[in-house]
Amino acid sequence: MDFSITEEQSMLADSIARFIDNDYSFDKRMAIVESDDAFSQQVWQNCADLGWTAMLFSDADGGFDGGAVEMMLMMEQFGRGLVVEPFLANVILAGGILKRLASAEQKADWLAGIVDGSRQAALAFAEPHARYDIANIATSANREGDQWVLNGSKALVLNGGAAELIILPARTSGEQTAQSGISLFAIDASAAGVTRNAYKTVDGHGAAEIVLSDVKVADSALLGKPNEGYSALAETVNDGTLAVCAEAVGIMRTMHDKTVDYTKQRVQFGVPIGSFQALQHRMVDTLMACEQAKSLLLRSVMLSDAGSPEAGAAISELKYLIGTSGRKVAQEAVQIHGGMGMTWELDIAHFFKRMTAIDILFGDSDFHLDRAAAAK
Amino acid sequence: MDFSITEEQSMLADSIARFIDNDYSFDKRMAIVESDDAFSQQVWQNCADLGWTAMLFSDADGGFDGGAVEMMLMMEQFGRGLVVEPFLANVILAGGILKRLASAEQKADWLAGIVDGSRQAALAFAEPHARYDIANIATSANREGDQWVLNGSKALVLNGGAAELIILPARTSGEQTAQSGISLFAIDASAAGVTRNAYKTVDGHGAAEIVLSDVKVADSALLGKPNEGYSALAETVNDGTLAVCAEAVGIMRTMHDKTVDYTKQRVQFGVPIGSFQALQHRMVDTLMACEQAKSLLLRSVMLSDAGSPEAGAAISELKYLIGTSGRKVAQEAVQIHGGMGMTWELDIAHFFKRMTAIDILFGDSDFHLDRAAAAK
Amino acid sequence: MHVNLTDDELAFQEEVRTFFREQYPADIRAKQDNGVQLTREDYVRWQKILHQRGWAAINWPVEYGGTGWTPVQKYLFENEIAMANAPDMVPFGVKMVAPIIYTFGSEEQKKRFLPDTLASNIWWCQGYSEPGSGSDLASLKTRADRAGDHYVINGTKTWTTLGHFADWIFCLVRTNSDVARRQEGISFVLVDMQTPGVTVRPIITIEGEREVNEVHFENVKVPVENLVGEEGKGWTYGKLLLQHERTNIAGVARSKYRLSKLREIMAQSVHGGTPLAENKNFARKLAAVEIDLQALEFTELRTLAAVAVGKAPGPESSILKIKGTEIQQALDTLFMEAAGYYALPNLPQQFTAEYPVDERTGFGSETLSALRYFNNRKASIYGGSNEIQKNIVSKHVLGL
Amino acid sequence: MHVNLTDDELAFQEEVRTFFREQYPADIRAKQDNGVQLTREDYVRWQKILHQRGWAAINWPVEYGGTGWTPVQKYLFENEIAMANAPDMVPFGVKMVAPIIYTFGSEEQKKRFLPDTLASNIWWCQGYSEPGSGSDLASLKTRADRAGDHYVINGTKTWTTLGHFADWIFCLVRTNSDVARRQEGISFVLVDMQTPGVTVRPIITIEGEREVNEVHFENVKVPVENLVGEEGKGWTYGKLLLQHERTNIAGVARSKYRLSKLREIMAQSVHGGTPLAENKNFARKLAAVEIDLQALEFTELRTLAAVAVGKAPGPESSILKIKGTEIQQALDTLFMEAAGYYALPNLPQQFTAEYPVDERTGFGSETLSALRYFNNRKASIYGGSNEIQKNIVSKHVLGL
Repeated sequence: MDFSITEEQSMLADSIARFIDNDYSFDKRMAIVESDDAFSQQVWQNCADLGWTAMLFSDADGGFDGGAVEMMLMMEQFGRGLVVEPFLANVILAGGILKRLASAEQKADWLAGIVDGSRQAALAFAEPHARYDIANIATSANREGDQWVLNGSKALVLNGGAAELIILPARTSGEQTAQSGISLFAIDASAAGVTRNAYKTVDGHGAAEIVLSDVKVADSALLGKPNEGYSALAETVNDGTLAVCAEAVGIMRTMHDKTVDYTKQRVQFGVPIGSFQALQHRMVDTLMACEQAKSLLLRSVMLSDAGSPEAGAAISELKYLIGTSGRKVAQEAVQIHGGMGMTWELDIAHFFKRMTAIDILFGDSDFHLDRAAAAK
Repeated sequence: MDFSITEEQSMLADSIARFIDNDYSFDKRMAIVESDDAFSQQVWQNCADLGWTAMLFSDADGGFDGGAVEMMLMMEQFGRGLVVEPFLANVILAGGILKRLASAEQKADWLAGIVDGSRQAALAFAEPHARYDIANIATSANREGDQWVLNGSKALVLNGGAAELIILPARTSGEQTAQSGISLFAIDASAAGVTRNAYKTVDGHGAAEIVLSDVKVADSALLGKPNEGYSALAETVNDGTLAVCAEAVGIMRTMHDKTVDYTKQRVQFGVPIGSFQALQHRMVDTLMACEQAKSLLLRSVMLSDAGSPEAGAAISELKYLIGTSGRKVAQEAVQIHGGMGMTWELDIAHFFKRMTAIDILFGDSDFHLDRAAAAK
Repeated sequence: MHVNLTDDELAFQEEVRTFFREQYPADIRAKQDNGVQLTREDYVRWQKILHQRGWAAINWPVEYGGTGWTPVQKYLFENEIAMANAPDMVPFGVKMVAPIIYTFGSEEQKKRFLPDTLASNIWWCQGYSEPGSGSDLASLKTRADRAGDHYVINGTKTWTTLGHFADWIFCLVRTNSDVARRQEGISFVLVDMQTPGVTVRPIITIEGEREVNEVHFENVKVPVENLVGEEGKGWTYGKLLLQHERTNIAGVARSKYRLSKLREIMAQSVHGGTPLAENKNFARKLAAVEIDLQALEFTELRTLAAVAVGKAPGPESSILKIKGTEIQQALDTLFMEAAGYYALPNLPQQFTAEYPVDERTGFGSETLSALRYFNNRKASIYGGSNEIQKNIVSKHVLGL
Repeated sequence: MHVNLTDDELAFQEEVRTFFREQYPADIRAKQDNGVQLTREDYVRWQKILHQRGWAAINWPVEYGGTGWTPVQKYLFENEIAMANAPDMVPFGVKMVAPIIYTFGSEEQKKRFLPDTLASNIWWCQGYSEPGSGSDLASLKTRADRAGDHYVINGTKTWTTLGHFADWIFCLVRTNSDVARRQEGISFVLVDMQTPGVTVRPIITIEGEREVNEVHFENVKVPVENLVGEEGKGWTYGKLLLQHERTNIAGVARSKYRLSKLREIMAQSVHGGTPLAENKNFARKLAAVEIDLQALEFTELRTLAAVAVGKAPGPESSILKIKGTEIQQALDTLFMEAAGYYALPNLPQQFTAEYPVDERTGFGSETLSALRYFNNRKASIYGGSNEIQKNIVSKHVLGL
């Protein structure tokens, strides 16, 4: 058991921290959020140039063999900087499916562009009726001649507006909620029959609702074997869940620190409000929440990197803790900032919104507590 | 809608309050708890002489026609005084079954002694395997000739050690958890085949485990019609639940007040600890818990007296609130009293234990929240 | 002690219900039901309808146009307005400044302001908080210096709700800095928003909307007859006003309405999915909030009953404020959790009146649940933060 | 960064596990499993077994008889002792006074006390709190007045855990009242409990047992050589000691064991009833506590790792104390809820070794759950109440 990180890992974290501090000010971030795509192509290219888009892929896939530790270090910093660029959608979700299932040819076509930052992609893991159950897939893929015909609806496709490539699970057999019978396809976002309703989310990220009406694709669009896509989908969504948890830990810590600082500056009744014991004790509670979340994050990261069979349940446990304690930290930060915490101009409000969105993404704390309890 | 009480009701509350203040000191109460029966015959006779044992029975049954309001006023005071005399067991539980089901002859035999305080009785509503489900009755009553033969076990029979008369539900037909098929019997506690293991509860009340082995009784022991005892049982247990909730409101308020007083007296760091804002805010929380509990108690009492069909669900809602907020008030009282709150010699510890026992009696807050949610 | 309504009360309830059914404009109701922001004109039109019926100011003394209703009637009215999902009276005039004017104002002020406030001819806003004076309101710095028959006002007020709609603002200002207790130097002044030197600047809040403002005063000349009551007594008047604000802020009837809507959503099968009602854990959480709300309803009724027999609404109103806003925020959270992924799209424009219903993303106006959750974090901050309320209860109720 | 144990660590774990399987006396284990209070002799016998193996004082420096183990080894040892349900070392000697003696004591004191403490020949107790000095420990009034080569001690110590078993008591006493900061007048003194003038009176606690005591000092003569370190430095030494106490107090391994027992109970069908495991809500509550505990285990491991690279256990230990006791008390509550009605009978006598198992009321030692719940409310009070811990963290970690 060892909590230390390598020098390379330390350098990675430092380089992202420098980027956040020097090149990703809150004002710049807010300008990016206002832009059409809700992210900056230039920032994205910068991330690629620094090797970050390649970090989590294998050497064979053109990457740097990073694991869960590297992912954690990156996402914590992205959380601290409220980065909206689609690292989750491109690298972890779309890239996660492709690195697991794509053939050499498919990788050359699609994965290479994700690794080098030149292609925008998305994974459509949610459907409108399904809430958080990724196995509940009504989108159908039927065989017609040598083609697949896809019909269905996908909800909240992260990066779905900007993506050129949409990866999606569709049902090729089985009951609507069965894990078997799910197949994964990669389709061109501009293919005939694809309708996208792109929008921004409440936390300033890009997303889309996508409707598929008789979208016809060849066998070359199928990733892996038919009917056997679920485990790659579940593993990838687990990766995504772990990633947003790491991001959340960065956010929680930042909100807590900013709140403590604010109470040292803000004077009411002739004294800094940080001198009020009721607030002090609540900030100790949020500090403990941050420490506990960080601890459970490390546990999940270590279990993931060790390939432990407990990793999946550990991630649900983590997501539950992040959901409940992250909500608490965020609400306390706004409350203690008072009216200022409610304003668009202060970063606290935007950390609050991102924290809230993360609670919902990939299933809320109730959903994951059920999963954790069922795994016992 | 009217929250005022009558002059008679006000006098009743005052007379019990005077009794508590003048004749039921904490030291006296603790001496009673140490005694064999865990209650005082003399105090009980005193209660009877003052008409309190008769208060909740109808004029026809020799009582004073008191309703839920009178019951609430009495139990709140009994809570404030930590009274251990078996008002709940005799009057509300055993008396509650008898007033609903007993024939004129049975009332003369059994109820009269409860009304005038001369007889100790108990209702054996719980069975060892059943947790809080009063319909889950495995105790059997089988017909043999002109007799009933009873076999089974009863758990936590309040007042079960001192009781001369045991009223108990037994199954005469149906599945083990069915509401139909339950019959109520009144048996002599010294009857052949009755084994009692009497003990005190953690909060100083008397109780017993009771085993019935081929206990033979005549038809005259049957209360009401065979197989149709459930509704009287449920109504009576609802009454008991409402009663302990009223007692709990008295306890909560007393613990809160004593805690506030303590923080005004106890000096640490050169100031009364009541000047610490973190404690102040927590005591505001406990005050709000007391007020909310009192409000919901009034609601249940008014609905009960109005004979509303919502009364049963309202009592579950109340019991849930009492369970959760009473626990909070009690824990905070002990915590804020510090080590002193942990000592046998201070009343706070004993309020704490009674509050805890009430949370469990007739089903804990989880049980009642389920019932409340199911009733929506 | 009983829970039943009398025949008169039942008849009153029916009368109110009928009025809302017949008189509440369908176009405003449609906006309310869809979560569309009302315009200034919407508010004024609806308030004038209430005024015509004599129900614009249910708490005012009868002599100024109030109703003379019993506490139970007021309670029933509040229930019906909530169940009709009709807008409340904008509080700043009828509920906040008017009680100060009819209690402490001159006869001229009463004549000048009360009828027009009652008739919604004047839109008021509130000038209390300042950038440096939030919880510590008494530290306010906006000055009103006497110059002949005028005050000259300089300073900045903030968190001014709907100030961009307002005709007049009532302000706490400092008229004397040379006093033993700083509260004693504060006065209560009425200012016409058209006066030169008054500027209103928007504050955009967390959900991206303009609801509050900063109001700047630069050498604003205000006639001395706009002082209400005595100079230096503004703090006393303002405290009274805040207690009125706090009872209104509990929002029990409104929360009951929202809870009933949440049960409707739970029963639906959204996009063919499983109804949320089958999720026992969610049902338990909702039941727990409902239980707290039922308790608060009775806590409020107990307070009203005490007021009816002559007790002033005192620090107890702080309890209603704290608990009421806790429940509101718990409901906000449950709405958001019920919406699931559909809490996340930020698409307020699709709830404008013109947007076709069948092209909406999500499953109805609950898609606005996250925005409402964000916005309503204010509930525990404004009207005196819940922390300040706890200080008040601790001091004045617990005696600590 | 990795979670795996090395081969050496696995071998160590097996070694410890084997030791507990073979050396931990069955009669003591039976008492522990049944919730029977151990006698003084039980404690001493078991501690001497640990001492023989060299494992009585795992945190001491090797030169005094410590183990020299890595943090991971210590963590594994704590896990095994908990999973065997073996008693911890009584903390007052090995964990509390000994570090003060080997850090600040004289060579004579080290020789006199360390070997006998290690061998459990001396039973120590703690003399810190006083009736008037709880959270505000520095206000303590017990005086030690210098008289020749003695101190004369007068005063009262309270909450003295197992003081009725003790041979020696270590005390914070006031040797100087004439100092700028009252902390500077406090000294650390060792007192033989047999000295004339020392009396021990029981305090019966909420659950009806004697666990703590008041210790009275009336003109108790103590040789000056029983002063540890410098006069007036007692506060500094004591603070250090409290931090040691706090890391021990988290009780992570013990809570893990209890959680596993609770899962066993849940799986059982008690008296033919439905196993509690089928109650989804209870399962959720238990999972939530388990998650918090897993997090705390890693928080503790992170702290240990920091200590291993030379950082002192500082105010962070307060976090372990707060969170650890919150989790203990959450488990106490769940045990009681699991027991249902069988939490209520007050029948500790039926868990004496002689009482026939099949005549017990209830379903096992979980029937003691309410008594344990009551007793363990102390966890958030002693060792510096959780409120004091929050003050410490606020000041020393948050800088407020």
